[in-house]
Amino acid sequence: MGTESIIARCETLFEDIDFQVVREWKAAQQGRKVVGFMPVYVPEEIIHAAGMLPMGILGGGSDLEVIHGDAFYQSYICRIPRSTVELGITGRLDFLDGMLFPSICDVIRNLSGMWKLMQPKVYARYFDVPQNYQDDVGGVYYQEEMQELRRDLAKLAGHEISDEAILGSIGIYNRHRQLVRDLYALRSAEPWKVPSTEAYLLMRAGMLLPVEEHIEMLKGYLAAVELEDKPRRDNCRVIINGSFCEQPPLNLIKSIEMAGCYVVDDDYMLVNRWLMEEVSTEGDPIRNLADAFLHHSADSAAKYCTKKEEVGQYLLDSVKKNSAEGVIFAAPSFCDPALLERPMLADRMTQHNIPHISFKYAENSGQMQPIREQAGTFADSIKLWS
Amino acid sequence: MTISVGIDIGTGAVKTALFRSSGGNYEWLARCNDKIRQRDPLELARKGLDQVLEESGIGEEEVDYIATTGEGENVTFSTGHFYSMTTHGRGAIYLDPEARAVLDMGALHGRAIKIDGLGKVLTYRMTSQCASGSGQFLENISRYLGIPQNEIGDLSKQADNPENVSSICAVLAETDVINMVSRGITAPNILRGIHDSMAGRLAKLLRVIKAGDGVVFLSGGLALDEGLVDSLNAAMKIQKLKLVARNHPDSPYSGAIGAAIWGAFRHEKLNAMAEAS
Amino acid sequence: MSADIQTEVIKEASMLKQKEMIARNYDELTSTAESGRKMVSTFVPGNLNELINCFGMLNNLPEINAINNGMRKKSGAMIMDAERAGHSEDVCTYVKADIGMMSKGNIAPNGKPMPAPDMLLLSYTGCFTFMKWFELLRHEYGCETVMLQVPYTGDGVITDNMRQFVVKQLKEEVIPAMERVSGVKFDIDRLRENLARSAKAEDDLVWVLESAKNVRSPIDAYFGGVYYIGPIFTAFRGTEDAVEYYRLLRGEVEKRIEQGLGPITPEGDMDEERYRLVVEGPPNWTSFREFWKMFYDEGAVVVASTYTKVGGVYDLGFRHDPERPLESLAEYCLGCYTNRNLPSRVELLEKYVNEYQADGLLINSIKSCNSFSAGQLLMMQEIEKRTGKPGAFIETDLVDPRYFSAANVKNRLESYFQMINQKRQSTKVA
Amino acid sequence: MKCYIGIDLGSTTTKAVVMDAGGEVLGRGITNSRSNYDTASRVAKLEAFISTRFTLFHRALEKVSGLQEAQVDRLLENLERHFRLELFLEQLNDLHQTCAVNADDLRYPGQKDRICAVLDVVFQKLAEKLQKLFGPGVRRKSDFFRDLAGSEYMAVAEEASKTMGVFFETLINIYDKSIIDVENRPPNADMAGKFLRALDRVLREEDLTVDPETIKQAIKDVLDVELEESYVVGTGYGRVRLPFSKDHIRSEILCHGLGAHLMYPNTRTVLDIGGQDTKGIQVDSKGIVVNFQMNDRCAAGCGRYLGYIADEMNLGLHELGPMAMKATKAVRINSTCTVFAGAELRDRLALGEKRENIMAGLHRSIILRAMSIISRSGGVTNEFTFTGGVAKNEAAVTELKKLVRENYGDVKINIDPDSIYTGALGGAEFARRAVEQEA
Ligand SMILES: Nc1ncnc2c1ncn2[C@@H]1O[C@H](COP(=O)(O)OP(=O)(O)O)[C@@H](O)[C@H]1O
Ligand SMILES: Nc1ncnc2c1ncn2[C@@H]1O[C@H](COP(=O)(O)OP(=O)(O)O)[C@@H](O)[C@H]1O
Ligand code: SF4
Ligand code: SF4
Ligand code: SF4
Repeated sequence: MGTESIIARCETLFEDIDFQVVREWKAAQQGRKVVGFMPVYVPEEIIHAAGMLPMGILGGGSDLEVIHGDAFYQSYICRIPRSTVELGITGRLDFLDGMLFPSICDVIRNLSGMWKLMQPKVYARYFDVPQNYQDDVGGVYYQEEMQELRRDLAKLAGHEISDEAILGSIGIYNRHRQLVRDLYALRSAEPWKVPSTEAYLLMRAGMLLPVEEHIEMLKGYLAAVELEDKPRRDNCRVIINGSFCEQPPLNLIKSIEMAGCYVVDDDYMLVNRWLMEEVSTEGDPIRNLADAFLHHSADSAAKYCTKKEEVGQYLLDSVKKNSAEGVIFAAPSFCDPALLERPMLADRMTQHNIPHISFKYAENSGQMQPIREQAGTFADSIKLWS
Repeated sequence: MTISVGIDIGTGAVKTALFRSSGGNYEWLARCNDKIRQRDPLELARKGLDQVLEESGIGEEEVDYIATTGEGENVTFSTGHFYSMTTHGRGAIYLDPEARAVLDMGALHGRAIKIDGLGKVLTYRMTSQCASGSGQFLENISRYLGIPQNEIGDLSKQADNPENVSSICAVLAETDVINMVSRGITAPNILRGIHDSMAGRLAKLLRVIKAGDGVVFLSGGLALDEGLVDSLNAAMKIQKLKLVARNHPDSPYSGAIGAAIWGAFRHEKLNAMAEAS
Repeated sequence: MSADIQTEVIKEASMLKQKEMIARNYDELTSTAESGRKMVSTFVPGNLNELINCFGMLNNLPEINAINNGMRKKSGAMIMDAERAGHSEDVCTYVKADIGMMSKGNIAPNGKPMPAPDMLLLSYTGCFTFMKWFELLRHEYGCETVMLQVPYTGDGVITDNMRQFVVKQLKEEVIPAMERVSGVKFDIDRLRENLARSAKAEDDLVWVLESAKNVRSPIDAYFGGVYYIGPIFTAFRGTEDAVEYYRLLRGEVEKRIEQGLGPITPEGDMDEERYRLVVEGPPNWTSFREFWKMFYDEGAVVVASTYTKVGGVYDLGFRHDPERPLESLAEYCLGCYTNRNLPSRVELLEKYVNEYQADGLLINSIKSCNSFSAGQLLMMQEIEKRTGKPGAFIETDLVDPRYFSAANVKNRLESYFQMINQKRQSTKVA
Repeated sequence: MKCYIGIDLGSTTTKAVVMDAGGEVLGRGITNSRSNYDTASRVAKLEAFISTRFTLFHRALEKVSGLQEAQVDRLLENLERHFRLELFLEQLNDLHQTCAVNADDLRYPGQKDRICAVLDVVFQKLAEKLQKLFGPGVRRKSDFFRDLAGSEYMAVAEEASKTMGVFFETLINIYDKSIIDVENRPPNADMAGKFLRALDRVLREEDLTVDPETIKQAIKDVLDVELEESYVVGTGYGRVRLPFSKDHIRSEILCHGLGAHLMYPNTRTVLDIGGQDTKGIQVDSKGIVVNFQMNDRCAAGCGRYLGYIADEMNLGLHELGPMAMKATKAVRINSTCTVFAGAELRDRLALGEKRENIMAGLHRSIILRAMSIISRSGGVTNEFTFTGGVAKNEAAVTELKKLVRENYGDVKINIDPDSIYTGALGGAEFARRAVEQEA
């Protein structure tokens, strides 16, 4: 299969706000269960090991007409919770057996309680992660949180989740993480070959498909890309930061590239890229997952940074690693974590003479002109004067 | 010698400028400024081009580079497109070599751009999706008050007790203004109030880009509104910005000028690169 | 204006006491250079005043500074300052007011500059913004920063794992850091004494808040309430001063009940009690008086509020406990209002509407605060459904004057009052 | 006779309703809310009293034996035409004079005579042209003098300016300035005289089977009835600006709720989309508001939005709906900011979307927002009523019906041509109750 047909499939998945593919997966075998989760991170391995499908829920995108969702949120709250509520109320998520609300911000945290009130029959859990990275403090707490989750899921599944099963799942997710890293590396090396929208759509498919299927898809794409030739444009190289929760509309991602920027790294949907290294498949799986989280998880605004000097280090590293020429801070409107973090990151970039700009969006932003103008001027300035 | 044309397609008008340049000397040969008034901007762009060609007596085949800016990405006959902050920065330097920041005050957005002595854009900031305090808003109010736009500035300068315009929303502010009129507040005081509130926002943009000190060049449609210029200077003083706001009779052309100059620059650079290889 | 109002109103002893306590506290804070005392900056919800006090350190609360600046109409300029420095319009204005205050020289209400904190104690309770707030402050001050993560009670219960996690952090991170900064060795008995005093004051506070169950309430549990909770939420919990303040206050309220008086307002005793409301959400500080007036002018009394529970939900029975010092500190943190999940918040409000015989629930939704605000519309629906009483929704902000539209708020309040009225009349007729 | 009056001071229009002691509506009046709410409510009241007279005329003429129902209707229709024409010409003349005065301005040194000469020609032509608007059976585009005079003035002035050598801009400026003054001047008081003069003209034209004097007497009798302002209740956006004392003011929410209840006793949900706010109101079986929601501090998606669009496209407000109805699909419009509406529109046009389809998208987006507000206030339970100026827009109405059905099933949806008066109607009823129920 060529990239085109792979991407076409991804696009269909992306646009389908009824999640047919997940419904089909569930219907294919009796007793199958699906657990939804929101940004930014949950240990999918445990869900997978329970024989369930972890499904990433990233709001309703730009095409969902939100009618009831607005009834639950004031205008100064970001959009992802309202479109998620809309999905729930309109029955588009009626196949879910459980829903996880990770620790990321007050909005999603409170949504966990709303879900409990609105959908009392569905298992809903606020999933906490430690902001203390000592093995015997935060680590112990986190392991117990995961054990609780494991017990809950076992109840939901109707059977125990064995250590072996989780270790097996970790192995599969390790392969998956490697492929995602490969995709990002390829795009960074030859961005004209992997347009932003393609990389993005591929990743989005991974939020819905079973991991095994997505592994094949990624392999297929990576193989196909090698065979194709795409023209290289005179674009500058940038990193997108701040879009780890509510997603920008596809048009925005497209607009940035159109305006002259190759995106060489991003933090869209960190979920798949949260644990940055292989997780050990030996010993106590829960402990391994905890270790990986404490010591090798990606930095983002949703995490506490223990030391002043470490704030923004990950972004600097990425700029270096990907030879980026600038950083675009693109955060959802009213996104507290991203917007509070931004001044610190911007400061850090300025200190290192890395050009940066920032703007806000919503998942349903319609007007791309200001975005193009800002990204375009940014690209102009890098191109004309460097 | 390079002949280049810059076309700036804005929300309210299409501006066109034709330049002849050689070795860093730029000569402005022809210009055209056409209000859009519900016409197709792309057609007006073509019209503008034709008009500057006619005015300068230069044939289209002699033009080396046609650069669009503003909303001109879709113009089919252009050689290249520069984004508007790039061009306003350069245009500003052409019109006022002392400028180190540009404030582009358009119908819907305000933009603050920090530049160096060569017109290079250092940083910039735009107003957001909400239209409070936009030029459009001022336009609506003046229409409501029955005051032609070119008189706003003078009237505003006559204010003795500017009225605070509080609401954030442009539409709700409109109602504020209605109430002011019914409370007997004079037009100058209302206009000045609006100018002050706009200026406050614009000055804030300048603060955000850390414009430093020196001259802020005003470009865009509102640049010639002296009342706003006054308010802006006052607001900058309040916000402790050591800047002086300055405009130029040709301020509205900054984008087109910048586009033409960058077009010429790019043309020469591309030529040099072609020769080198 | 407040000056001439003051002449009409007799200040009660408790008010004078409180004023004196606050003034003294600011004087202490601004004279650390001379006294050599160390200062800890920390937050109201889940603050560890008893513990800080054990090390002889002073407690500085940035939210309270922001509130002060809000009431003095200084916050607007500070927020603008912060926004110009690159902070987003969308984020919590407490943070921006604080950062703006710093850029304006960190002047305390007594006119003297606040010293830089010696320690940032990030007791991260019920709100993610706190975490970034102190990261931002650390960015500026570069002083020792300790994170005390208080897990959110997502299922509405405090689990052993949560309690142990907090206790462990106290033992292994917070206390050692305090010893390091203050140079004082931790003395658990001193902590126990402080906690015993806390519990005493808490008893009286609960009594006062519950006095609003009287129909013809002697207090306003929101506008007045913010004064009443002052000492217990801030730098005084665990001190003899606080015990004394609440003793005085309780005496005064007892007297008001005997005399059949309503709440005190800035314009004297309130006349008739026409509406009894439960309020959810923090008040607006920049137009606090104006906002309050919209209530007492209409005879509306707030009989219970959740804002007065952000620094501890004492009326559900929690008390600081000298027998279990660290555990009870942990439970205190875990139990603060915004650390409770939404269903528990709804239950609490339902209880208030019923037990305080309220006419309805009013939500003051705060633009700044997602922790409070996200989900409030659902809360309102639930309360209406469960109690059959009407709800109303207004939107303001904490300390950003741009988001207080008096006309808008008034319009909604008036409509709400008229609605309650109309409803009453129709039930009377029927 | 006792009259109870409700005045709804909206942000765009001011409405008045006159009610009798029995709760029957006698008259309705509307005017645009201009810079001066005092005048606006005076004019609205005046209009409502005019309309009251017509109701009373009708009642009186019905009793005249020998007159058929159809005859009465025609008679009154013609009476209204002539009456309106006289009012109109009076105002047009006022405008002419005011323009002439304003032409003597420092900005146009020494040009006064020339300008006045042009003005004479322009107004001459205007009067001729506009008279036709009051011909039999002609539907006028708007009820407001400003709109009627304005659109023609532009056309006529442009023509005249070309031939007579005065700047068009100058004529516009003078007009803009003068129209405000004229609008804020209430018509001169002699209403009875105007009615009688109009009646004379009608009677001259008509070929009647009844003695004209009988009719004249009936009309005169009605004119002699004193319409007493027994109690006035003010509501709406501008209510606090008026010299209404507190007990004469009601919240517009309650008024809308009650007004809708009076029109449709079974209604439980009311949606009102006005110039700058959108309200979702739930009422009980007695018309008492049990819940309400309004748009928050952003005016996105309100009636004013349509106004901006209309201006942007150089269309009249009435033309938007019909244009949207011709759409083949609705283009998705996401940013509903009133001011950005124009920009979004241009964006879409530039992308090659059809005007009709964009228009449909714009209407849909307004209604989507309204649906959220309804949902916020508690959804649609029983009969649904749509009020406010936007209810006059058929595209908005169609979209709303569709969405209500999709989300709440097959509920009855009420839309009354007089729904713009809902708030004022509620106000009048409150006024009536204040007096009649006290007693
Ligand atoms: N401790 C308190 N308890 C209850 N109400 C209080 C208390 N302190 C102040 N108030 C109320 O707030 C009003 C203003 O108090 P204060 O802050 O002292 O005002 P000012 O700063 O104008 O002197 C008082 O008149 C009173 O109604
Ligand atoms: N004839 C009409 N056709 C379509 N829309 C109309 C018409 N008349 C008024 N409107 C719409 O109604 C809005 C005004 O509604 P209205 O209820 O009068 O508002 P308010 O009460 O705020 O004055 C206008 O902004 C316009 O969008
Ligand atoms: S977009 Fe930001 S504020 Fe909104 S839910 Fe996500 S992390 Fe929270
Ligand atoms: S507040 Fe007003 S100006 Fe801003 S987006 Fe809303 S309608 Fe537009
Ligand atoms: S978001 Fe709310 S709880 Fe958090 S700091 Fe701001 S006001 Fe306080």
